[in-house]
Amino acid sequence: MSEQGQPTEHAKAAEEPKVSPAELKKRAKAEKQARRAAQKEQEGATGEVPPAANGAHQDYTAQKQSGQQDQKGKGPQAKGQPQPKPSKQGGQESKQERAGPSTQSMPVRGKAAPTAPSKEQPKKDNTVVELLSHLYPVQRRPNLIGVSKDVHPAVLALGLQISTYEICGSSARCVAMLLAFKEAIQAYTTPRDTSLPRHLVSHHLSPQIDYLRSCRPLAESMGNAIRWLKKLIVELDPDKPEHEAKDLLCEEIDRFVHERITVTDQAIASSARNQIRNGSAVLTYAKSAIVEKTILQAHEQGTRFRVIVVDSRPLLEGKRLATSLMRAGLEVQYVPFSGLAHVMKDATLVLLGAHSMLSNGRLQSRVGTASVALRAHKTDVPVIVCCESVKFSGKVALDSIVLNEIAPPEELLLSSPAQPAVHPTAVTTATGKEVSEDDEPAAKLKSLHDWSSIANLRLLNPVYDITPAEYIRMVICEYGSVPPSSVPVVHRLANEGM
Amino acid sequence: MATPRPSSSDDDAFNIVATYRRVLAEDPDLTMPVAAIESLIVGLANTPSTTVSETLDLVSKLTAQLKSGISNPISLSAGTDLFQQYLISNLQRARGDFDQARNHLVQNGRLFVERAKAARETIAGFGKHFVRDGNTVLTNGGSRVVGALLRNAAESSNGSGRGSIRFRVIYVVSHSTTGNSVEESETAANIAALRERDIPVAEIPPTAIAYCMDMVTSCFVGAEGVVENGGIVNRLGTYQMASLAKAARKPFYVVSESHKFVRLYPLGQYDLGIEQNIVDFRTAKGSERGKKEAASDEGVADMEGEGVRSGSGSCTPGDEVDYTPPRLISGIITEGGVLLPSAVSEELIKIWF
Amino acid sequence: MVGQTPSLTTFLKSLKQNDIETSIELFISLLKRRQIKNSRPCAIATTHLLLRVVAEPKRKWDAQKLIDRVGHVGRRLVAAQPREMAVGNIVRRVLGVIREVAERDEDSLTDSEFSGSASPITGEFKQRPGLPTRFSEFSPLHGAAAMPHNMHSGRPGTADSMNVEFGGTPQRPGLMSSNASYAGQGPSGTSLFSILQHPQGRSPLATPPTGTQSPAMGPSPSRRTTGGEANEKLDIKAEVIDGIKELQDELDVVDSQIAESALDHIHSNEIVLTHTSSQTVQKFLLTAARKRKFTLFHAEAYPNNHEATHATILNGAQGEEEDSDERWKPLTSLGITVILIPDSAVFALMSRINKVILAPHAVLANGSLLAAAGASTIALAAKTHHVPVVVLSGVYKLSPVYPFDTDELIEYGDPSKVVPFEEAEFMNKVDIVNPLYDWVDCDLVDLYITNLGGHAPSYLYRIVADHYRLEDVDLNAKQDVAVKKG
Amino acid sequence: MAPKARKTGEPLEAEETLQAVIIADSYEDRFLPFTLERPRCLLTLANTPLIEYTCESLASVGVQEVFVYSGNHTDQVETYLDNSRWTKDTSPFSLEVVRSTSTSVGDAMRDLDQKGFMKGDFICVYGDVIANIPLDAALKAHKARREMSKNAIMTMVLREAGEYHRTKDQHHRRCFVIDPETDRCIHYEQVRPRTSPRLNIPEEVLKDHVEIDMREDLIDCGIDIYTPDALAQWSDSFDWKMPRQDFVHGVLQDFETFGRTIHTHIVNEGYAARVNTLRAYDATTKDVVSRWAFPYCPDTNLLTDQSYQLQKGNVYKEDGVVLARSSTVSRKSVLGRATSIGEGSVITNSIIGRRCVIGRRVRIENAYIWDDARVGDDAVIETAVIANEASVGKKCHIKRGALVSYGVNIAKGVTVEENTRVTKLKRKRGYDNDEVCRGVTDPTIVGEGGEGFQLELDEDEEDVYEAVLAGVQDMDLMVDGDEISDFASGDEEDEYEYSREPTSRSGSFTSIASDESGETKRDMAKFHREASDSIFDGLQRGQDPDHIQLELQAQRLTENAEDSQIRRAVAVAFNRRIANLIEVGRTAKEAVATAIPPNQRLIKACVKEAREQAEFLLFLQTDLVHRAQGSKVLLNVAFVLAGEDMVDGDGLEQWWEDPRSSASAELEKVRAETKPVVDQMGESEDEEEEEESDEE
Repeated sequence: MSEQGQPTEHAKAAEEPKVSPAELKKRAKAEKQARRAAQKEQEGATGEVPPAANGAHQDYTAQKQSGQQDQKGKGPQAKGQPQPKPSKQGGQESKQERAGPSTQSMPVRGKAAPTAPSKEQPKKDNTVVELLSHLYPVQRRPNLIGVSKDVHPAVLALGLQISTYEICGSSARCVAMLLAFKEAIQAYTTPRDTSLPRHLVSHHLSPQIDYLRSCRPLAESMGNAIRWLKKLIVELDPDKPEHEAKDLLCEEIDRFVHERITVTDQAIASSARNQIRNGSAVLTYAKSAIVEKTILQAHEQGTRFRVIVVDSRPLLEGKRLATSLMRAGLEVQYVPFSGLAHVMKDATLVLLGAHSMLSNGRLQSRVGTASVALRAHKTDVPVIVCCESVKFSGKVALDSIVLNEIAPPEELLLSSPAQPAVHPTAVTTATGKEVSEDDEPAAKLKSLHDWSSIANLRLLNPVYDITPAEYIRMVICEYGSVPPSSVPVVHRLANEGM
Repeated sequence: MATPRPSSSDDDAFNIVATYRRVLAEDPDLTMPVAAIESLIVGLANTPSTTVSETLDLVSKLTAQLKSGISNPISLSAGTDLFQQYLISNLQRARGDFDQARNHLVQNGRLFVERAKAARETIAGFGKHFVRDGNTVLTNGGSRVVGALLRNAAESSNGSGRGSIRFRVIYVVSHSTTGNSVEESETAANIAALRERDIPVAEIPPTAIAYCMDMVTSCFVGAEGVVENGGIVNRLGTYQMASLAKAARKPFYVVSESHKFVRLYPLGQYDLGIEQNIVDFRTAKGSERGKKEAASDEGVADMEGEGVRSGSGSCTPGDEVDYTPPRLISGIITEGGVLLPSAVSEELIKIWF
Repeated sequence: MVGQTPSLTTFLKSLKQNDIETSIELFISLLKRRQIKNSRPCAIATTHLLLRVVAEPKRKWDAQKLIDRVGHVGRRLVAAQPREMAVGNIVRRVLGVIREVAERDEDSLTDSEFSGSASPITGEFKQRPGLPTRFSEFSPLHGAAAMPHNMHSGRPGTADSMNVEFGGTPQRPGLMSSNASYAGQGPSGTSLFSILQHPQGRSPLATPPTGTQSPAMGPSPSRRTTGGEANEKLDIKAEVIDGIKELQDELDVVDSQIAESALDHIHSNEIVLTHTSSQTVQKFLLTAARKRKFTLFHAEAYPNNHEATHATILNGAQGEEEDSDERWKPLTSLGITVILIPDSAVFALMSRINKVILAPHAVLANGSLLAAAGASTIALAAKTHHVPVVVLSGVYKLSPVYPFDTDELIEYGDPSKVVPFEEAEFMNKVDIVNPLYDWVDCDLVDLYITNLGGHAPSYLYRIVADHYRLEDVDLNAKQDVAVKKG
Repeated sequence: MAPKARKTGEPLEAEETLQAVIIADSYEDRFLPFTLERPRCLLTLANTPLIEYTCESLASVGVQEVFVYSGNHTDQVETYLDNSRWTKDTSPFSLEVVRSTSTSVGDAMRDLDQKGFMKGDFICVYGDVIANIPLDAALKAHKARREMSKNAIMTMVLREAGEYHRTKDQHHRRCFVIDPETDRCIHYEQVRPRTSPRLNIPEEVLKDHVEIDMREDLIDCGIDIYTPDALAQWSDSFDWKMPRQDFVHGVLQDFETFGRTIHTHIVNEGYAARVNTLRAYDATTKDVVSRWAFPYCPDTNLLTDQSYQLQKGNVYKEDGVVLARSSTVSRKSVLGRATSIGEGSVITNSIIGRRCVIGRRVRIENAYIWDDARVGDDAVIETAVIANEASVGKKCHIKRGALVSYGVNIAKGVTVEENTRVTKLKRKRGYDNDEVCRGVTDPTIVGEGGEGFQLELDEDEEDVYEAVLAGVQDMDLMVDGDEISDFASGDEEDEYEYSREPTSRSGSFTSIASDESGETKRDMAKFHREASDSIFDGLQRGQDPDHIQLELQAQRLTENAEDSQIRRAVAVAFNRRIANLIEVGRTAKEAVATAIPPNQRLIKACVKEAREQAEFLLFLQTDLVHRAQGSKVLLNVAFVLAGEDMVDGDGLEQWWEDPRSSASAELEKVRAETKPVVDQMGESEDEEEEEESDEE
């Protein structure tokens, strides 16, 4: 079970001697609060989500914890920062550990986030890459001031977590959103002179949605879900008493989550796993909950095969995948993106997750996916995409420039795993930076951390790229396996048909 | 490789074509160009010529006869042209020791043959570096050089030196009903030799090439002639093999002695200057080919001394060739080393300009 | 200095005091320990070392002895770190220089010696091999049967190409033309004639590759020495040293020479992408930046080279030796917009890029190249977007070695660059692969720019050919011969 | 004496040459029986003698002068070095082998002090260190400190690593108390594994220092930088034997009086390891082969006559290896020159020396086979060491952890049991290591016509075998529970021969008892209480299992608990749930049925492999002892678990076999009824069990 992270233990144990019991208690408390909070927002939520969604889902909750902690400034990272000296490597190292495989609970993103706003606001102009200026968010991390008062607290919280990437992965976000909406709906009361179906959407829901959109562009799945929800509401019988209507809505939402996300994973995984045969070498990129599930299932059903995990900066999600697979007892090979060409020779199958499938059969997914698919295509290795139909989209795109998202450049500053303790807290603390400099030839040299102060220097950290359809042999969704060309068909059937 | 067919040669004192056939027959692992050179030398010896110009005339006459006498003169023309060019470049300049030079040629026929064979060994010698442990090699039968190369690799596969090289061979064998025996026996011999040396060999029909291409690591073929642009002329089927290899992104190597470089620049398949009745459209009334007999040799022009040939020049089945363009060739392994196709033309340019 | 970790600089320093054998051993172990790595440092170190070897005091060289000596040292160096091809290249170049010098002595004295009889040996030592060399450079076994035709291959063309190389001394063209006067050879002579050539005194059986070597090594030196003992020995050492010095100069100027052509390749407002940190590329771009505005996307080459890349972007490329502090201006200071991207983002952006500029680790005979890991992915992406890929490579990176098995050329690095050693469980259970180089096939490259100008990959064989002597391509071959002989 | 050294030391500063001492003798015998015939530093790791790595390491940091101390087998060491490149005049440093009668590091040091070789600061390493750490920084820091106060007499170079690291010394938990301000080591202690991690730090230490780090996560491979002064310290106290336990400890003790300080330099890049146990040998080899010690990998060919080439999957082959067509050499293997592998043989994860002859259809896994060994057809060799010139007959089976020493000859068809150590020589009584004599061949071990006998172990050598065993254990075993540290007996320091406590041989998974010792006990109890409570609540309130799971997870993170504890908590919680269902009048069957199936995910989450299942059952069982209808419940639970295949035959089997499940009468009683389930499940799964067992 991936949660029972040995490394965490090490890390912890390693730091045990150093942090005074008092501190310990403090953290314990912090975490407990976090947990409670998490749990509060959780209520019911977990109900729908089976361990299937584990990967994504734990994140989702655990992230809440860290979210809380960040706000309280008590989270482990928060505590890690004020460490003044390199001599504390131990401490830092163990932090590193926590950021390592053991941290399904705190995606690396979490760390990058805090610094983002302060750094960004002032000199946006010279941090933007013109070519992609349209992609930069107007304002990341909306400050709670100025948000319309209609926005429901649950949604507010969610918005924060989404914008800080504590909840990422489009399914997770979608689920989280719907749950938040449930609360919002429950909290809603129809004004006198109008009826719920007419009023709810326009006056109550839309502010929520707008707010969320302002936090981070909505994922395709969220879009679909929202469309579905609106449709549902509008079609409600106006004479239905309000509370019934609301309950109905909530049930419907639960059903939606269950049918369109929870169960589908299962379905997809179980059909995809049959693509894995004895002796095959499955190559996958970054981390996708479905792919992970597929592989694990294939393993459980006794197929003998090995997995090649290709990973890339800055997120290093693949490492988390590799960790959980290795714990499950699979033979795993872990390769940095640069090694792609070498491992592809040995691969017999490429499994990819998706952010969304576009109507022209192209795949939008974690940046780098396209290269992987291309290489596979050139070396004649079949590429299979696992994707729930919720993620199918009506949009089309030709390249990754128009339709994309830019993550905070600070992520790129993350210290490489190569030298963990050299600048482990680098992202967040100035001291971290100095440390990193000390062992470079000239200590006086600028470091990447003052990039924003250097004219003409830009850091660009796109989130997605678009994989041309011809590289994709097969798309597996809960309706079965289809060629990329029939994505629009499925989309109409699944997302517009209802 | 061409085989003797009853020749319709003119009644000369010295019958070059016959000699050529004899030479070939006497020494089975002689290549056609060398055989041609041999026969020319014999010719030179038989007919006393005193002046340079005489000699040259004689040689070109003989060449012409020879070419016209043989159905598919591409390969041998490599030899004859080379010989002529050598004479021209050498005799003309050094008038003083004309006789010496002439004698040198006349006396050393055997030597040349030896060298030619040595060249083959040389190629095999380092060509084997292309065969690595765990490889699967695809080749189409018949080429002696390839045979030698693989044998050589097989011998060195027993852990001597760089450690064991365990490779497998896929032989494309066309059991053409009318197939010519030399060809077949050639292949059979090669295969046997390899199996002797504990190299697993599979025989597949040409139709199966595409099917097994995925398991292949590299392809080796011989060549009847390497043409000016770095492409090759070789037995029918080479072209398709090369194309398939290209499609599957497998390296496709040509193994050939450098004396097989021909001065020929084909623009396409039907531009080889020889008559092949591979495609034979028929109606109830019979073959179309009957009519367009006469107009059958464009592109022959650039093989000098080549007049319009009689219909006799059409290939026997199993003897047809096709042309493989340079873009499909990853490298040409000669006794001199591995050439990119682009280097070939440079070589030829050197002699002819 | 107490406990200073050895490096290129310390090595060069130590060269002065250490005796030669020690220096060689030291260099070898530095190579093995990767304390000297990457083409340029290796090349520099090699030249300096060989300089010492040649200049070895109280040692009288005749050409043959020198060749053997250098060849021997060379073999050891190459064996120590076969994947640092620059070392082998330099060794070959130096051998070339020696033969060069030897031949010049030849001419000064052989005229009298063998008048009519054209022996292959004289041929070989008489002029630098034009055709045959280029003809068989690719051969891992140095030309073999091609050897005999050397004697016919004096072509001014070749001379020129060499002059470019060694800033040709006046007498050389003369030397070339002089061959024509020898009996039994023609200007139009060519390798293809090999089987017809100069038979006298040569048993055909002597033709196989190793055999051919022996006469070259065996009789000839004695012959030559019997010739002009006196005048030869005087200068050969000095001459060779000059040759090597020239080589060193070449290494110094190579980048600037390449950079000169920058403006011919980078137009205004172009969007260029490059990968990892390379002096050559930096200099190239800097030169362009002086005149033109363009935008640079810089992929960081994680995990093996990203720190260096960052440093380059921020503070400009580093100077000659890796541990000197002397740096050039960063591009940004010239108003060039530099955009740092993770390697994974390359495909996403490729559609907007007009040119990809790569710096190889080594360039191979058939026009393919080795470059920092990730390069092939980039090149492939470029190919699919029809973006031209330009490779900047000093001639010293061109290797005559033919890539029989590309996997063998790849070096695998230290996994702890990918996953910290501390992550016990992970490092124990997952096998982590960290290749340092990628092999990029020639058909992914559109243009090579060397210090001699721009070339199509298909023409590269020619450049390679001009720089290495047929006999030197496979250094080990000599060993074989030796073994066979003894 | 020492002061003088210092005086001369001062002016020398300018062109000070960097000196180093290699302690080539280990002064202990963890590598028996091999060390009977060879000094440890000449044993080959990945086909290269250990000392080579050490010298490389020193050369790579620019050492100019090296002294080698060696006790037993000095001649061998000497002859080896004399023929090595290290003594040639091309060697990067001058090397001198110092003969001494030393029986401990301490003696060596004192001897060194007398001889007064050391002009200035010097590096001290063992003859079995593999490290690629650049020491410049450490040296600079050390120098700087010494400038400031001449009392800074020593710097220890330590490598960070997680708490459990395959490369880390598993059986001494070395604990360094460091003042981050000055990098000063202010307290050193070796915690007995599995004893309470309570340090007794003198309170003045706590007083004087604002901030202190306590590090137990460090690999200490004995790379030290001494000042000549330190030597003086050694000389002053004759009873000191070991650099850590005695020297460091001692110096720190009388800090108050002499004010001498010892410092640490903690690196987090590069590689450093000591091959001081067979287990370390195993780990380090893995590191070298999978390139963690880069550039010290086989294909670096440290020795001039080597010619290793790397192939995919970290397979290294030297020139002239002969592989039969049908043989397969898979990942992480090294094959030496002129070794031949017969048809159908499979080599995995193994090192094979030069000129070995491996027969047909042989299976070799995780084995270490040194030069000139021969292995007959159809033999099977599991994780074992086969020394030079040893020969293993046809159809032999060398089991895990066996050590076959030099020239031993195992007759055909013999099975060498786990952890037996076969040798031809044995040591004369008395500890003079060089005195060895031939032992009498024992056919019961090596079979008829074989050569060699089993070397029976004195107490103090026991741990070697444990070490081997431990060496092959995979991470998670090492991680949960300190079994390993238990294995290699927790005595002070391995340079030490005396006072080894007999070792416990507890089974391969965490015993319940082992969870509760000293202070840990309290924490665990706490966690256990909390966890099981919350799970129980969850179950009561019929919460969704995942939710409970998350709750649990969170607690686990806070308490940093181990898998087994989770399992225990879950087990207990379920029992409570069931119990309380029974109270409200359900039958055991119903109760179980209502409690478990809906929440099986919870169990599946933490119970996976057979081992864990067994453990889980064990917990259930022990808990049920004091519950109503315990036996019935257990039966039902077992049945359900098996039915929902949360446990399988293995699990049940293991559990049933496990001594602890039948430790006491009541335990027996409780589980009695469950027998049928076990049996029935058992046979259904026997076959796989077989294969599993020999995969292990």
